[in-house]
Amino acid sequence: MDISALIALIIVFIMLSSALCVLFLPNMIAAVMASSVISLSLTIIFALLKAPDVAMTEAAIGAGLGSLILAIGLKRLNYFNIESHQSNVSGTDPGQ
Amino acid sequence: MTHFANYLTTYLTTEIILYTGAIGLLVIGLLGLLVLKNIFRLLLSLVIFESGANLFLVLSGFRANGIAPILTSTQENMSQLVMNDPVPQALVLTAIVIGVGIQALALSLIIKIYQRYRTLDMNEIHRKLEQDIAGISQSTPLASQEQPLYLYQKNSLVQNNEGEK
Amino acid sequence: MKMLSLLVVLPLIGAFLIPAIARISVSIAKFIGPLILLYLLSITMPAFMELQSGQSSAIHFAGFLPPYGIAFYIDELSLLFANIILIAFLMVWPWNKNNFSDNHSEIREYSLYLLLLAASSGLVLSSDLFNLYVFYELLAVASYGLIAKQPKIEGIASAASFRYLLLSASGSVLLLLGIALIYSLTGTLNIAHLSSVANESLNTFAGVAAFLLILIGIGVKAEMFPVNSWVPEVYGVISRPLSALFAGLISKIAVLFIAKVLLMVYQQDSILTMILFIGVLGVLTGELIAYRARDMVRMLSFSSIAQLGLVFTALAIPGKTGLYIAVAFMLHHLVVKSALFFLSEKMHSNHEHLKGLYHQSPFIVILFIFLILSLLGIPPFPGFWIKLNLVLNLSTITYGNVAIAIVLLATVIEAAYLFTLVKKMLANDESNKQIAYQTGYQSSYLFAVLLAIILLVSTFNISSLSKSIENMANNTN
Amino acid sequence: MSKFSTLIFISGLSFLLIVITAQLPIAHPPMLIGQYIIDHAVQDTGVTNIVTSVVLAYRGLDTLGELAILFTAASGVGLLLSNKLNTKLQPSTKTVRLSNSNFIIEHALNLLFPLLLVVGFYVIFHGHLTPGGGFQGGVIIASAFFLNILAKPYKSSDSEIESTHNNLTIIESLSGVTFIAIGLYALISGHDFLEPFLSHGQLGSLWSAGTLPFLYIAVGLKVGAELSSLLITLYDIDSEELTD
Repeated sequence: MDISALIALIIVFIMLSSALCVLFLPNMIAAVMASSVISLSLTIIFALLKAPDVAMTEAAIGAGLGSLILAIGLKRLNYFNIESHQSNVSGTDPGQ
Repeated sequence: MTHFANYLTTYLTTEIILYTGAIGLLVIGLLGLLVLKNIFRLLLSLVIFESGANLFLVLSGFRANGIAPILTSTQENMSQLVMNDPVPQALVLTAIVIGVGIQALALSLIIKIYQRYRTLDMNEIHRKLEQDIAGISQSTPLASQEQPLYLYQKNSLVQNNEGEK
Repeated sequence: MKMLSLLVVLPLIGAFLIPAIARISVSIAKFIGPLILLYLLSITMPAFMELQSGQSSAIHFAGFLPPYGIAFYIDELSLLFANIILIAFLMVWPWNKNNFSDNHSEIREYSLYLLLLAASSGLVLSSDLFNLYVFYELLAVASYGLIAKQPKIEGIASAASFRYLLLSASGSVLLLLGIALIYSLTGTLNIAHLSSVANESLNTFAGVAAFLLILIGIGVKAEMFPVNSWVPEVYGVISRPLSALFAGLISKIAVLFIAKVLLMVYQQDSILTMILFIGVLGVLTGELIAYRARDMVRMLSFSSIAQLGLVFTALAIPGKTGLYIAVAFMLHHLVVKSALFFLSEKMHSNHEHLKGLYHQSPFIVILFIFLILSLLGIPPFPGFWIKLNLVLNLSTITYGNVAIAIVLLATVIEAAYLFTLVKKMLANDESNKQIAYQTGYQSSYLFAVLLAIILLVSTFNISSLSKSIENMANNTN
Repeated sequence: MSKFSTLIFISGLSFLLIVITAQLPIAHPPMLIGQYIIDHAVQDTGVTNIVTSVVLAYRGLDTLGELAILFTAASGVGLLLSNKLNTKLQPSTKTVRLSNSNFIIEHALNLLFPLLLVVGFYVIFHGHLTPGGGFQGGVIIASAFFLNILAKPYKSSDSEIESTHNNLTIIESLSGVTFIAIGLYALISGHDFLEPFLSHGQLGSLWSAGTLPFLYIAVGLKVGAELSSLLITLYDIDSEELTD
């Protein structure tokens, strides 16, 4: 097994486990972070596949902008609190 | 043991592993779309689903021992080069940008839904939506009035935890 | 001919410009859309008239020949649909609506309409799979925005739009996956080029799976059987002219996409049988749910699902005959269903409240009866001849007899609920008179009358019309 | 029970996908059009990054459609979240902006902002030579401007935000129109829409590849302006609903 296959194996493992995290982690911020991890792993995979343009796009748009948009969404839906996973309580100040 | 290692080296090539990854993303994304109830998480599953398709598309242009489709000054003979297919890469570039546009639009729809229904649970939203549509058809079509948003909010400032199960 | 690429480009430039011009003058920005529509009509109409029967040509982009670059194929069918799109957009253009309290939203709505127009024209003309995907996505994204922005019921409309978005975007991913499969099997995206390599590369299990993925993906917009749960919700919240556009035009464009791929690339028996089953199931479920509906819009939307099921059933007939019947069905349904949606603006939505409409406004009821008679397929209206043709041709294919039985059964069900409704309208119920009749937009009423006149004229010219459609289908490459 | 059936469905689907994948020519794609493009792209368009030639020349119409989709999404977000009506009806919601910024963030930003802009424009200008291009550079520029708003939220007043929106709209429109106008010029002068003109220049130099760099600059500006306006609309704290 050559080195690139080994890297691919590790990255795919990380990617798939964080995909499951996105679905089942109770905390929404963690879920969004996990989806950003998926994008980062995809970036590495695209680089492995000799597709530098796609890797750059995925890094800038998927990992950067996409996660930013989702994070703003969390804030506006009042999910932006780290402690309680029973988040989304109306009446709390999102900025706290 | 060596037999097993040989087996791995022969069949577990990079492409096979990455195809597994793409199929895994597709399956997990679809699983999320089918079983989850929270609409924000549904959006996240949709993003995963899209990533799987993108990875699949890039893999369709991958060649064994191919290099990136970019000329550099060190390459001498053009015709000797084995380059990866540039077309799928360009297509994925397009698909990624389209994906982020849909993501933003979906998010603003979620915010709008949350303002109206105060919940993120898909089943509940579906139920209330059916009621509301029935209500629209009962009243006269052009004069259908939604309760103004600011009134609605004041009346329903109740604690709700329905969004997350 | 090259100027026909403006059909896509000009609406886009208009859509980009409108927000900027609105900063200077709102009233100028309002006229950009109609001006573009009229100008495009003045290009497309002559092109359609001048196009000889059987003649077709291609528009290349960026100076590269078709398999390598993107190309539009121009033939009679695509030009006919391009014309229909322009006329339909002229009809549903939000001429004098003052629904929005601020200009800002109104201007953005004009942009969205133009983007929808560009996407529709692109979908009809383009012959490159990925380019079709891009236009399909543009169509989808523009329609999410248009559905969600309904004045006064914004929250409800957003919920309907989001449920539609989830289904439609998942469908788009499947479509992309199908395209990826086709690309990895064949290495090309041009449909004409694909048809030349289909026999050796796409005749496998993976090739059929790719078609299935594409079918499910586009099926969402085409109101195809398993993926049409969005239809009643969306049509329940959007305005009637917009419903007319979606049910009448947009679904047909999606079917045309499927027909292109099916006819050019996949003519295998297994796939045709599958399409037949999907179509027949769509007809049956649509009519059964429409039978139980107690609401005008709901009834119309489920009957539209059933009618598109008929179109799919027609596509299951192999070769050009299938395309001919499908196109005839599409044109017929386009006219009738749009007219019904336009007309429904004048009626109360609830069936119980429609009692005694005849005594309030007899002309509307007569118009309604005329339209549904053709929809049902009662002789001598055009719907009858198309259904007859369908049944005759279905008898020649495998499982055709089952399909005929189900189609006839569905027609009976349809007749049952439509005539019950008509009976209610004709009833003499004094108490309901004031409610049944609505004062909708006069323009909608006018368009309904116009479409009914088109239907009436085509009733008298049915033989020449069917001949020209048949020619058109045969000349499609 | 329904979860069980979902699991069966999903496992069946993954099995099917694996079967399909096994039939694909893995790592040896047929490349009917890909090989031609690799062989001819340099003579045809004069770029060294062949992906750019596909994005802007061979499949330029896709890119136009993609810009239109991004524009549509931004319009849709603006249409949905422009809460001008709401804020008028809700006099109780105050317009005090949350100031969760501090000295360090602000000054780090002052250092970072020009750097980000330079990187963004570098990526755009070298799109035809190296990986990257209008989309990636546009996102970097958008993030630079958005960081500015994140770090100094209380410093921007309503009128400033309004004028930012105005400027962004105009940049958005003009860059989109520029892209189409370059294409239309070719159409009017008797070629195909979007056909590259101007000379190819010295292969590998910054001023080469004819009109393609100009197209990428237009793409970059449009993407940057659109994403900035999208982010600003989404982030608009004024219309934050649950602050009472």
